Amino acid sequence: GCSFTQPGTGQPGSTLDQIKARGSARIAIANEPPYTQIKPDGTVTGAEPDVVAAVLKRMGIPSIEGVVTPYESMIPGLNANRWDIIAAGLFMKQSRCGQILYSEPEIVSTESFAVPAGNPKNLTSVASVKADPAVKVAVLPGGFEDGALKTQNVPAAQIVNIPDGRSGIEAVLAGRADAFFLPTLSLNSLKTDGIDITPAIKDVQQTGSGAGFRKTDQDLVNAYDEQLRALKASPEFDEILSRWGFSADAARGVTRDQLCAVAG
Amino acid sequence: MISFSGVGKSFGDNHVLRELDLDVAAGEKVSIIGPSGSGKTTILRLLMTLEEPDSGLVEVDGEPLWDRRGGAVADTRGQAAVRRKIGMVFQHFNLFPHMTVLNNVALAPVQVLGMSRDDAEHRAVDLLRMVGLQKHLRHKPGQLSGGQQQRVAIARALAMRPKVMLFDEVTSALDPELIGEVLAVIRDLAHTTAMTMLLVTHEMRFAAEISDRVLMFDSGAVIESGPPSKIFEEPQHERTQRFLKAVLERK
Amino acid sequence: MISFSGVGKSFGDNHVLRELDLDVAAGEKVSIIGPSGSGKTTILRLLMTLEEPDSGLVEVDGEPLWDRRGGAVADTRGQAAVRRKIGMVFQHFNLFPHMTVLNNVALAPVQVLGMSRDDAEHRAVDLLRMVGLQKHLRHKPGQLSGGQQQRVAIARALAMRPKVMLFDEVTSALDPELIGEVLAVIRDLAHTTAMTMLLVTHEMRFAAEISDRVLMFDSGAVIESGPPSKIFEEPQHERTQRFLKAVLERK
Amino acid sequence: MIWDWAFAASIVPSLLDGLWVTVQVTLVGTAIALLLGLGVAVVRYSRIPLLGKLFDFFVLFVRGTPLLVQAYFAFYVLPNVGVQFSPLVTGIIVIGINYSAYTAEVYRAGIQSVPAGQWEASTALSLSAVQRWRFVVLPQAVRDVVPALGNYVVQMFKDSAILSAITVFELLSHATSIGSGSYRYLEPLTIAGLLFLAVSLPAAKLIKRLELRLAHPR
Amino acid sequence: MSQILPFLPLLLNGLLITLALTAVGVVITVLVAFAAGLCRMSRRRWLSWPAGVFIEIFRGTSMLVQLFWLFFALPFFGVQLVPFAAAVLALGLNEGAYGAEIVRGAITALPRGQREGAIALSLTPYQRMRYVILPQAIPAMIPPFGNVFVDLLKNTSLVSLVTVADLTFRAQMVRATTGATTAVFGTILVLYFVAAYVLSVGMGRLERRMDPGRPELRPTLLQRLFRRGGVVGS
Ligand SMILES: Nc1ncnc2c1ncn2[C@@H]1O[C@H](COP(=O)(O)OP(=O)(O)OP(=O)(O)O)[C@@H](O)[C@H]1O
Ligand SMILES: Nc1ncnc2c1ncn2[C@@H]1O[C@H](COP(=O)(O)OP(=O)(O)OP(=O)(O)O)[C@@H](O)[C@H]1O
Ligand SMILES: [Mg+2]
Ligand SMILES: [Mg+2]
Repeated sequence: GCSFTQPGTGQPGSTLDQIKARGSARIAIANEPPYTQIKPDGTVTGAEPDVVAAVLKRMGIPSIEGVVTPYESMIPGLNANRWDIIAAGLFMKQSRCGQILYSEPEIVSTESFAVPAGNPKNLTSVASVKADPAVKVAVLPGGFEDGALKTQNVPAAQIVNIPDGRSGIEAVLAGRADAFFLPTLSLNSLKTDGIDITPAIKDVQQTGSGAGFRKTDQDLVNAYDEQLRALKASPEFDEILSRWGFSADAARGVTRDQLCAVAG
Repeated sequence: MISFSGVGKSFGDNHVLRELDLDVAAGEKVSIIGPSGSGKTTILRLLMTLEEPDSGLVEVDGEPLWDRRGGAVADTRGQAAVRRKIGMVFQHFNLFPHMTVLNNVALAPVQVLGMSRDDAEHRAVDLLRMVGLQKHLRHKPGQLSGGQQQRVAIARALAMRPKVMLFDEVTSALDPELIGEVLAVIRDLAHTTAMTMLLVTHEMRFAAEISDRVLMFDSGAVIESGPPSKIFEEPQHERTQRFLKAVLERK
Repeated sequence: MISFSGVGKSFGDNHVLRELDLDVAAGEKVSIIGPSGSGKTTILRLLMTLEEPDSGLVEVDGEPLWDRRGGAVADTRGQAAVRRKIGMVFQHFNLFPHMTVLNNVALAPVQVLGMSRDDAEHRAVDLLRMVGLQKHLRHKPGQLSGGQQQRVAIARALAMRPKVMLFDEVTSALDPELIGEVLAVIRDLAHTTAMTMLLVTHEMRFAAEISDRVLMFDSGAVIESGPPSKIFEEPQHERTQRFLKAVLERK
Repeated sequence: MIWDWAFAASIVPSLLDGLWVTVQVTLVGTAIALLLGLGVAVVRYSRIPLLGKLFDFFVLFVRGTPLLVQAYFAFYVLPNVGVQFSPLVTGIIVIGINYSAYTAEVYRAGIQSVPAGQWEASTALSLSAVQRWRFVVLPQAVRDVVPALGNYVVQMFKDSAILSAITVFELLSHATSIGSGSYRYLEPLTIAGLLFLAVSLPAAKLIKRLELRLAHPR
Repeated sequence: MSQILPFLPLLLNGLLITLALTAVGVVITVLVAFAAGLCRMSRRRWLSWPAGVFIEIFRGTSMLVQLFWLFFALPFFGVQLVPFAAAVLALGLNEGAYGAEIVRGAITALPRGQREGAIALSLTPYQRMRYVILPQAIPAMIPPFGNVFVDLLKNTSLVSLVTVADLTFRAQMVRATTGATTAVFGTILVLYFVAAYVLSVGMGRLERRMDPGRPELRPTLLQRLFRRGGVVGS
């Protein structure tokens, strides 16, 4: 298990060569359905991993190996060569696009609040959160929502960190937070009694994710994008995304450059 | 003042006391002598409720301290009140090393008798003056000689105004030249107070001088008893003769 | 066989040996006596390389063990070979408690001399028979009396076939009734072997009996030296007279 | 250059904030551990029938299970049964209780080292059970074990990093959170490690000194 | 509880990883402890000084920080360890630093006469260590090492925070999937407790077996059959 390659330099052999030789790529996921999910038997699935697997297959790489990790360590872990690709539904935004390379968009989604049934504090937008300093919103530290609140200057005192999706729902049920801010589809899959999911929040920009790569792996991204374009043109793409509740056309309708321009 | 009737005590197979009967009148000064392991310390420890008898009755000042007649489970209600009438001085002093001499003496009067701190300290100072230690009030026991520590221990016991004082070989752990100062304090107590006193000792001359009565102990029973003149000068029992001979020779 | 010339040794400010000169001939039995702290043990420990001298030269069997003439840094090459000629018996035995008696004696011959296990054990059994312990081969030191342990220690040292044997108050840690058995073994060695022997002891009668020469030590110097009859019966030096008087009275 | 000095300097203030939280957790946790551990030790030593056995098991169980899992248990399960605390409070309570099992053992050693004569003298002076503990036994027992307790305080200081897993925002959380914003882990983690050293090394030295002083008074 | 039954194999698999981490960790701990402890005691500065620095650093910082560092920072220096190796190394180095002090303590606690007795027999430094010092010091190390091993077992749970799929990691996964929080954490608390208990009982046994003052056992039948001839019974 110990190789003394300089991470980031891609020597000896670039990541592309390595994963081709291995026939397998390590992908970082967060176990947050429907974006990513790890089954009890260890198989990795979810919208993004399924897309990544399909693309890699077209590239001649038959298998993927999932590593579950918190959002906050995804990019540091990628740079530390802990995994080869981030396939966790890590949304594109300016700062991230500056640190890693993204493929073209693979999924596009909306954001919602999970709130106690009946939405007692009537939270429907980031503005409504800022309006009442007593409101507390739970987020995954390092997640897109965390950044979205911070770029809109929501005070730190109103932000509650929780380690994973399940804990976020529990925090709302337990009253530790008034709302839990997450992609709509993720919330739908976590929904339990006593929880309502608000319609998509308007005052955060629409966003989406692609696979994330190290900056030194431009060759891998190029090869990947080529096969991704082919996949997106095929009905297989519709089949994968609809399986997890996403819209394939929405993903076809945006570009990496658009999403990378999202503030945050 | 003190009465043992039919008291038995064993440690495992070792029957230390067997059906012991013993009476001590109020104000009487009694010395207990006897070979090692004969049960002398055990008697004092029963009185101090540091051990529990297996059978029999122990009364102090007319009140039951231990009632295990017929081997019944001891009823220990009221025991604390009876014990409060008794003070004890140990062979190894057992002073509290983390407190000053003054606090050692004043602690129990404040905590147990509920005296005010001032009153308790006044009494403590008086008692410490009596044992000749007024200069050491603020010292810790570790800074004193063995003889001084033992005198503090006596003052500490006296501070509770006991009716009965127990002394268990209080000079055995002392260097020979320090024994005198401790004995002087006890002699003074014996001659000037009306306290009942029970002394376990190997200091025969001292016992003769201060006791009203001497008890010779062997194997957990009183084998001979009488005024010091009788016991020391014309012991009847062969065991007593042998014991005294051995002790006096050793000196 | 042994020669100290101009040897000095201090521990901090404490100058234990000052310019010591001392020669011991091959086969000579020498006893060293003197008051506590005079440096007797230090001499033996220098020979055993347990201490390093500050200055001077120590030779054994014509080869240098320590050469610090002019305070030079000691050259310790070849030291191991010289030390192998010396055996030592300590006051506190220093047996290895985790090994059987047999292994204690056989360890060094196997490991250091490279003997076969069988040969070493045979020699060990012979030596243990000589010191009267053939029955205890498989016992651990903890199961033996002090006198028996010390006899094992002697056998252990002898197993290395030393030319020189050092004994440092080998009976001081023993109960009086066990001293005899150990002295008997040493007496036997002294009378039947040609080994050079250096004995630090307070057993004056024993020293007189087995030594060719007695050295009186004080403050790190030999202040008197001669055959036992001379030293013990007509000591010249006032310090020797005083020392012998004190030792003999204590008995 | 792997190491970015300017970045390293810029994150120090934030990490110091984290260190301050860690120190607070340690201080309050210490208070809990010292008091609760004392209670557990006294009850166990007094052989109070049911409670004593219960506390025996408590000590065994707490010492036999990981702090991280205990923290998870408290963090995720307690709210289900209606116990509501912030992560910080939960973390402090968990680490305090965890260490009380260790301090209880330390106190026990201290209590055992108080000579029997001290208990007997207390009886001879008719002190009640409470008075005996309060004035005679504990002052002596605790004094001897202060260094051992101190070592556990330092240990707790280091272990408090584990509470980052239940989102207590202490030193390590600050470091990883800087990592999530800047996507660099090397500097924040290294500086966090150095800050831990900067506190625990002098503390350990201090305890060593104390130990020597207690062992050789005056 | 019934919710998590289907996931029991997953948890047991995690337990296996935990036990494997512990087992390998114990080996590394012991190796590191002896290496660092013996170097620390060396008279040679260039051995004792680095050992001292190593011990202070690993005892002075959080195990978790060390783990994160080995996992996320070390790769930048060109050393890429697989997660299991990084985890086991962090555990072994950390507990080994504590173990080093145990080794040193046990050796310095031996009476000085043992070393001197060995010197007087001309044993070399290696032979002294091998035949005289260690056989006596090791039994004294067993009880404190028992505590270190239990600590190690418990600390394996921290590797779940750096993506190693041990028992705690699996528990988090099952919890995220089923929401059966109480049952999952209750179960693994018991599993850890049982493992720690068994470990400490085992160490207790070992301690009694290794008591150095213990009288020599009668040779077993096997030993009698295979021992070369010699002095037995002479
Ligand atoms: N706690 C105990 N457990 C077991 N045996 C005890 C205990 N206390 C005392 N004994 C035994 O009881 C017997 C009497 O002891 P006791 O101390 O009363 O003798 P003593 O007459 O005071 O002797 P000494 O002159 O040596 O003090 C002794 O055989 C002693 O070994
Ligand atoms: N390792 C040491 N460190 C410091 N001082 C030492 C050491 N070893 C011996 N000394 C001192 O050296 C002096 C001589 O000691 P040595 O043991 O040689 O005396 P000795 O003649 O054998 O006395 P004894 O009859 O008491 O054994 C003593 O003052 C002693 O305190
Ligand atoms: Mg007695
Ligand atoms: Mg000497």
